[in-house]
Amino acid sequence: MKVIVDQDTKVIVQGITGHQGMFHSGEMIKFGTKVIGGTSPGKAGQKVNGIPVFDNVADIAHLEPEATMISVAAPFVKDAAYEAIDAGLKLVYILTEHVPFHDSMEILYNARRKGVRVLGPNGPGITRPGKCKIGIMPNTIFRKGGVAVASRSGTLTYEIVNAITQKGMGESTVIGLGGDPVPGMDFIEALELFNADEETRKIVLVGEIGGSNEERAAEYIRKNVKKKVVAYIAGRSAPPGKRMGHAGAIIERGVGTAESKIKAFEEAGVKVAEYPIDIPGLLE
Amino acid sequence: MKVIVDQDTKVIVQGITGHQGMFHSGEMIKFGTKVIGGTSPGKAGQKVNGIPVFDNVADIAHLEPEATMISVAAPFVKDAAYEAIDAGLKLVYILTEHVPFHDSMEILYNARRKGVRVLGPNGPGITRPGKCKIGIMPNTIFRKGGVAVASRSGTLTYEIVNAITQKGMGESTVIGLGGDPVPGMDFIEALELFNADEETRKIVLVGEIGGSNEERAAEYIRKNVKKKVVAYIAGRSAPPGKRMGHAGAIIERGVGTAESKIKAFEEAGVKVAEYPIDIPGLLE
Amino acid sequence: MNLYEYAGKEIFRKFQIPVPEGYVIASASELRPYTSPVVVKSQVLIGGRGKSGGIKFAKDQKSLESAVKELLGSKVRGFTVNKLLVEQMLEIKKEYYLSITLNRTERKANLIASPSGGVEIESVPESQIFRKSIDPIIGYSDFIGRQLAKFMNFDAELSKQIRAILPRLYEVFQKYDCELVEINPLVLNGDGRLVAADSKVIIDSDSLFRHKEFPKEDPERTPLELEAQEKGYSFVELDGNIGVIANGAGLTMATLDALLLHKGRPRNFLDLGGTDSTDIVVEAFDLVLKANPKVILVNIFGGVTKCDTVASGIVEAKKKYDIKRNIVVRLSGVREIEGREILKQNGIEAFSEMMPAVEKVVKFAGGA
Amino acid sequence: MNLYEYAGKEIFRKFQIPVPEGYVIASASELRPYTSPVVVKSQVLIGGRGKSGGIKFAKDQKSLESAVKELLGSKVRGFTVNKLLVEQMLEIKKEYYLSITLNRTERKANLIASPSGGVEIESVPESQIFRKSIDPIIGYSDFIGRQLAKFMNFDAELSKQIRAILPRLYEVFQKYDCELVEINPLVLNGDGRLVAADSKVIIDSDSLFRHKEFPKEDPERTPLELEAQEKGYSFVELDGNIGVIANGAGLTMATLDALLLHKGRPRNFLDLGGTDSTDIVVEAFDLVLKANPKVILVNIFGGVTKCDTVASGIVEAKKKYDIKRNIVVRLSGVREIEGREILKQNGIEAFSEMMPAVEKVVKFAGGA
Repeated sequence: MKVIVDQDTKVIVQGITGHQGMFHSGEMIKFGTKVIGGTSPGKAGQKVNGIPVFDNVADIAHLEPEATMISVAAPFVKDAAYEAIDAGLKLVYILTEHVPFHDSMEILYNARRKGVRVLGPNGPGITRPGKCKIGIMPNTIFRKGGVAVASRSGTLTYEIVNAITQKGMGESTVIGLGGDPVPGMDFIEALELFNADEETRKIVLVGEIGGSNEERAAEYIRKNVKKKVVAYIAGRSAPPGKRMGHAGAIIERGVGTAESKIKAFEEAGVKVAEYPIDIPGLLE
Repeated sequence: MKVIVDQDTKVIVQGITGHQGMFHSGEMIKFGTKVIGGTSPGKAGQKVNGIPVFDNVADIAHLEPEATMISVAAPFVKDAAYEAIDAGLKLVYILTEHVPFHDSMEILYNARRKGVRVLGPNGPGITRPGKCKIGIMPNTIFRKGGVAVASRSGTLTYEIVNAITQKGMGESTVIGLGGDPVPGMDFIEALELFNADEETRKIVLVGEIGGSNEERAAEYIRKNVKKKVVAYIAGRSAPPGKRMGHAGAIIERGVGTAESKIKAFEEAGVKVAEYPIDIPGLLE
Repeated sequence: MNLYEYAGKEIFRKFQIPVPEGYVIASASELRPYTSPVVVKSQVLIGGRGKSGGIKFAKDQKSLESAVKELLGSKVRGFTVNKLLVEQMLEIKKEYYLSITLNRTERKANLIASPSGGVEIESVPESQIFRKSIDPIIGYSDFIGRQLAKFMNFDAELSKQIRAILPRLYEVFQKYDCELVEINPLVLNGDGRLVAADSKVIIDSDSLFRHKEFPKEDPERTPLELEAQEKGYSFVELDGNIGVIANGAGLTMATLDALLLHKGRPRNFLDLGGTDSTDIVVEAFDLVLKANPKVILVNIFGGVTKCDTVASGIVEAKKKYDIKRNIVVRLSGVREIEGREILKQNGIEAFSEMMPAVEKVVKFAGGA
Repeated sequence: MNLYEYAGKEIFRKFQIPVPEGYVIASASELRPYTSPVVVKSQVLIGGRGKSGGIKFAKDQKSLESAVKELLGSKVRGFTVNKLLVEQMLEIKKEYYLSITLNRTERKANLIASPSGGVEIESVPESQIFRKSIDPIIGYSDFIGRQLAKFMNFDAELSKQIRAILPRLYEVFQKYDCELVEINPLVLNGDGRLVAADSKVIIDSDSLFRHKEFPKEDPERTPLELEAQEKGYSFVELDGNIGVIANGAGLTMATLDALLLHKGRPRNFLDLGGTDSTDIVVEAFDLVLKANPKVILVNIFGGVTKCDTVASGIVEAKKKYDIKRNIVVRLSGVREIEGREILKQNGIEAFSEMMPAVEKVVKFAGGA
């Protein structure tokens, strides 16, 4: 089943001539992703990793790209997203960090109007071993298999995926939701996809303190998901009110504490790992 | 088939204590429409034509209204429409004239996001003889039958419907699209409904000069509609650039002239009446 | 509502869209001493002012004074010149076209541009026109400007300039409820700057309740049209001899169409609107009589406006204004029998169908 | 970024949200002569100032002077008072609560209000709280204000006032990229006006590129946190004795969690971010050393940031800062073997798994 992307998904990179755009477009190609072009205004005609560079997304539209990775500076992310949506793309993945959340919110609601999915900002993207990678997850940690992962964290995802792979299991789809206050995708949307995907047999959710998405996900699992789900929650040790890197991880008024999330998951039959490394054990 | 509304549609009137709201809510009830309430801030507890008045649409939401007729002054139409959308209503009919088109445009696109249909502004509404009337069309001119009418004009619609009824035919659905530059519904949307409705056997379109909706409708008919369609175009005599009451009826640059519309219709096999009164004859 | 060039440019200036320096005068006494070459532009709401002699150039004090003297109070294509815009002369290197307007079929605003400006945009081939729909909710975003700049073949500097102008132009379009904002020509000046050499701004009249800064006047309308507008009627003067009173814009249009098809010539368009009151009818007669038609046709399909109300209004108007000319009436719809009875008692014959009434009035008017 | 009360009120004033008249002073010399009763409010970013003695009332010149003398330079709940807001005293008839904030689960802003203001809103029962999602595209519309006014049981006059305040408050929320705008209490004053007696405005730090008017300072942060922020690190001081350097916010959080579960006490949170450079690592050590922890734990999962780069950075830092205290390193992921080899050559042992590293560092720190 196609879970957001598959081996035929044509991908472009907005901001391909930047440091990140250059490096990760190369890594994505190595992974097998069909990167068909990139943009960088004023640099049409150049090539990056053998991929042609265009001034505008409209100039690549005839190649029928379906997804974009946006890697431009935060102040320009909104324009880049609207440019992609205007050109008819259906997946907008925003790699950029520090996008104002008012911008993310505007992008998200306008994308929804047009039937476009947003991933990020400030997340590692989506990886489907053997099919397609859009984003910045390290190529080497994956193996094709039946475990789907949705995570609010980046590095922690790699840690957990790596552990899964090293234990001889493999992944069907790994989605980094991003740690921002207004992410384009949340756990429930990921769960809907994983639940419907026949390649996915088990599910891992990597949550964080803050918000109540984990609690809502637990509720959804209780009602709808028969597949095995395990979870990890980062931020147990965070003192109330202190920021922990992700703006998403502020504890407000007792709602969204690690305790409340762990309790919700356990009540939904989801085992919660004490350490990231314990995840593969719980999956067995 | 339910064409936008049917005999079970629960309707409210926003601005029910105004002159228009009072009169037309009464007429709608006489026609058989299920008017279940109205709003007028600060007047909760009153009754108009036996219908209870509430302060806010939210206060009627428990009665599960599906459609609203908005009859408030033009500066307040946008707020009223958003109030209805927020309360979960699915049809917003705007009776009010002189709504700024920037407001109509904003309402329309936000309504679409939420799956809400807009009718008007500045149109006579929708009438389904024997089922439901929302709007201001005179009750007496209708008879249940198989002719569907979509019209950009008000009074002219009555004239034509009356002629159809007097010739012994009857109407399945009559929709007044409104004469404003940004109407909530256009001919194509009406044609889609009429085409799918098994009670509708013949279709009448009443157009006007200005815009190219008639031309697009003709194209749509050529491709999709097997039912008999006849048309009338008002404004043949309008000199270029002169306003004829409806802001919609400005002739710009030769596009949207009566000639171009008549030609488009005739090429699509749609007979165009010289006089409104000729419509029933063309239908036979 | 159309704004004069100078009023449009005042808005542009406020939104930091570059315009030439200049000032407006309504009399020669307001003229400032000559310092550098200027253009003197008649402020009339009609295109082709240049060709019609409404624009003059002055390179010294004397030619400036004579231009002002010549233009003020003159007529340009039928419009009296009451105000002049005196502006620094631009050193025109290139002329572009730029506008934002509503596309009614799309129900979206369109951004339109062309590297061939300064002429009638209709005559520019389609391949030379950049046209982009603006999403009504997202609004203008910079990528649109980049596409436009590329189409126009602008270098980096001009691209930067136009991309500063475009969001502001869209802001004007939105903030002032515009039907159209147009810059034709947008000039590439000798100093390398893009400057709006003209302005055409049309504001949606329905939005004037939130733009109180504009006087309720529309210079494109005749005095009688303005009076009618003030009184709440849709009214347009035409050049025939048959006065028309009808209800509903569509029916009124259909009435004019029917007259035309019968070789009648309407003197006006008057839509009574949807109010049920004799006063509305009486006042409508007042307006139509001021247009002095040979005959008057009243064509009513009774709904909200009831036929008996209209009939009473006609009788009252006939007495009040002592109308001798022929009045042909058609009443149909709600209370048509009562209406026709009222008229009959007052010696006015009323038809129930539209066509006989149209035929009769054309006959009275001497047509067909 | 948190704004001081006075800065929030300046914004309110600009957007015509009523605030008491007043002025800010940073020294006693700026105090204006007493004319009418005033409140002297310590400008510190912490709640409960009143209970902690940070707010004083003055009814004559003498008490005003002594209030200023007492408060300026004092500490309120640990925060030094550098500025005072001297404001006209309100005649409080009633106190309400009002705010707009982001609801992260809904991904929409929420408007929150309560007739029970002036207290901690958390302690108000749910039935006394009005909460309404604001559609991100439609924004605030008057019907929301009407619903709110009804909930608050406002009469027509107060309804009018609050419905003038609400769109402006939402405008502030939008224009300043706020996470929160809060008025607590919103006071019904003796003169019948609603007045914002306090302000709490939190601006999204990520948006500061378009709000250049605000200094890049966050008074809630320690000097070391500010230094780290300036250098681009996510850094939070905590009160333990184990310095932490990790990459990625989630992994860093998980590292702290693991330390805690092993009864270790982290001294800080430091996320290296996603840049692959030895300098970033060296500078991170500089920051952590300034916090003076007993031991340091480096926990890296190599991806964009490669393990050998980090290893080289550690070696460089150890030399540069002559670090004697224990450094425990865990390297895994991209180039982990190369990284561990570099460290080994420099006498630093590196783990490939996280748990043994955590256990070891806790032991060094004297915990568990």
